[in-house]
Amino acid sequence: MELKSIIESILFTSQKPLTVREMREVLSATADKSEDIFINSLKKTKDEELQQVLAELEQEHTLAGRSFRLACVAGAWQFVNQAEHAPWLKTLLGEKVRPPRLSQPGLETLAIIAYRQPVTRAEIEQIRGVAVDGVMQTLLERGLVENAGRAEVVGRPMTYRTTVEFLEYFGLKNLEGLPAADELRRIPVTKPKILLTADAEAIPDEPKLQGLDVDVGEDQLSVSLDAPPSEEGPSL
Amino acid sequence: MELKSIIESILFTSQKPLTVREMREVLSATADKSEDIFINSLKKTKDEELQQVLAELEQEHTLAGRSFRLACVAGAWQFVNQAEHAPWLKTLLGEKVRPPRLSQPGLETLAIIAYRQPVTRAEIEQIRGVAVDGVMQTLLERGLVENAGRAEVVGRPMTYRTTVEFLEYFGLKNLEGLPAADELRRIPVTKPKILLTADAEAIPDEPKLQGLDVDVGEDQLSVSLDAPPSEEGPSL
Amino acid sequence: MPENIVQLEIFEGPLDLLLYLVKKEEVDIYEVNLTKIATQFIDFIEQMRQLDLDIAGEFLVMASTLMYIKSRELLPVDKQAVVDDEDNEDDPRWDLIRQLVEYKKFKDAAGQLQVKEALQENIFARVPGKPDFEPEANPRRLSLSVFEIIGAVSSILKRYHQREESRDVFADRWTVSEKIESIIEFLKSKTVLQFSELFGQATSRVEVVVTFLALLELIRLKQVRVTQPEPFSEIEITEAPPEVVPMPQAGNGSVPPSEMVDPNTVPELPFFPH
Repeated sequence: MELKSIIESILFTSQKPLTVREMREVLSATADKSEDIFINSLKKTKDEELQQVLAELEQEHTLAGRSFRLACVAGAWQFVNQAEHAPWLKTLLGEKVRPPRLSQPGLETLAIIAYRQPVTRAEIEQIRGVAVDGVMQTLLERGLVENAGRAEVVGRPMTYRTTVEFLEYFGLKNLEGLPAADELRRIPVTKPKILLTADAEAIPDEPKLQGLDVDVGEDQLSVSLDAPPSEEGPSL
Repeated sequence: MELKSIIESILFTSQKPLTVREMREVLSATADKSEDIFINSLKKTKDEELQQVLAELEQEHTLAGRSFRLACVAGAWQFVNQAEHAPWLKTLLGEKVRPPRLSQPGLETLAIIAYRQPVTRAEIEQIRGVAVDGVMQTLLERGLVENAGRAEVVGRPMTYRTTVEFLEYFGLKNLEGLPAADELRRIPVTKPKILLTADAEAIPDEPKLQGLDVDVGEDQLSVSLDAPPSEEGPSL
Repeated sequence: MPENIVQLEIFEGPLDLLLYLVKKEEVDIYEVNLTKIATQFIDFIEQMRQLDLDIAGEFLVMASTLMYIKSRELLPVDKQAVVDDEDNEDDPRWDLIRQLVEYKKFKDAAGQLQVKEALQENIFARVPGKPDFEPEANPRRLSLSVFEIIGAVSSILKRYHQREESRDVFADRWTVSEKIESIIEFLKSKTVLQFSELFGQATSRVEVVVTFLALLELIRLKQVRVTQPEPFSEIEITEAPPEVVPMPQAGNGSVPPSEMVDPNTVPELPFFPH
């Protein structure tokens, strides 16, 4: 019995992806329970040894060319299927992978937040023309939007933005992947008078600002918000 | 992409052991949802094809000699680990919840029922030479044996047989998978030529009988008197 | 044989005890001297009786059987019952040995089951906690498209512009109806229209909005088909095949079927300001 075989067995049986650290902990905890010399000897297994063993396993399984292989996703190792078998696996798992779909008000509110983030509740309501309390609650609970700090305007209202989960849910790499992102962000929307005043003061006259485009017209305000770099696509 | 690879993928991803029938249903339901010609062609997959594919997969994984293998227990297929890795898997998943191990009388009684089913209580007692009431009660309560109707003999006594849980408890594919099944089914024991009784006749001069394994007479009935491997668990 | 008394508890029954005595002789079961074994068995029972131990009925039955076998052997040979070689059924020795052999086999089988029982405690089935799809095949990314977002934007804009109608938001140069016409014209010359192409010629933001609204309306009316060949790729607009065009019936913006099949006829859209 060798370390490689043990690690493979652990990964094959684990219900979730495991990091090197978690694997090391399994070896260590097993050693603590055992009086077997070999089992005890694995307590001192180094991360480099595990990395080496994992690299070998990954290669062996790739070469084996079976319907599954060993993959490392975000530092955690797991056995995964080959994509080509997805049709049968969806049948097998009943396609109950996704949460229920969003309602129409939910989608609309989400769309506004996506294109206008960070955005206050008042702005959303101004665009949608209705109150969004219940809908916002749902979106927050589903983790699709989150708080984005307070706006530097009168009353300092809370602003909202979309989350990484939002990108994952819609299969988007980043906010640039939103349909017609550039164009749609510039669709003119009249701001509520209060906000307009505040914004106008904050940004006197800067016609072209890379990244954050703000055009201030007489009664039209166009705000373009490129995806913040920190939210760059979910690593998969 | 071939059927074998798809079946492997299904078994790899399934949350529970699958029977041939369940695998066939996955293929069929996937075909119903799809317009792909190949996917549709699998709708007509026959049980014999699946059995063939499963036998090949089982052999491939056995030959691969990895830390896991494909196993069929009570007609349902699943990937399982090799026993030698149990110490780490117990750390990972916790000890298996299992009822206490069976007593020696329980195992003996269960063995008789397994090989001789359907069998009456009187037959069991005739073989074991003792009453089995308490033991039978335990086996019935644990769901390892069940009633199998009444025998068509005088008094119409109840007969007993083993259950699916019995196969699962011992990890058996089917009743054919019982050790030495042929020998222990209802094969009559034939008497050898000479039976020794008096002291004077005891063991004339047969040094080769010193051991424990002896083939006797024309019937070639081999009896081993080695210690039963009762207490030998697998080394952990 | 004091050690026998100590071991009494471990015998499952008289057959188990007999097997133990046979095994001690270290000979084959068919070669064993039954008379000697019988003597040992009866001695054993006798000691138990002297020690006032409870003796299970089965042991006493076996003791009497063995005594019978033993007594037969004590008779002179010519006085012994003639045993027919062709019919051994009445030979008590043979009955006992056959029973012992059978019991021994099941005891061994029980031992093998016990090994399997212990082994099974160490077998863990693979139970994947969640579907291990390849990232590309993750169903989370396939079943819901960005078109739902487009639809949502469409609804917002419709209502928004209805509210803003009186404010004369749009320049007079562009109307949704005109844009619908030009998209259809575009598709006549080019089978596939890239989403970005559609907006490439736009000279103002207002035109972009109007173009987008026109596209949404064409999608709604199923005059065009909008597809995304693969995730993250550009959206493509193609003319919808006529046979899949459903006939919009009653309701806002419904269009006479005759106009629907003719792509040159642009329906009047009551939604949008002209």
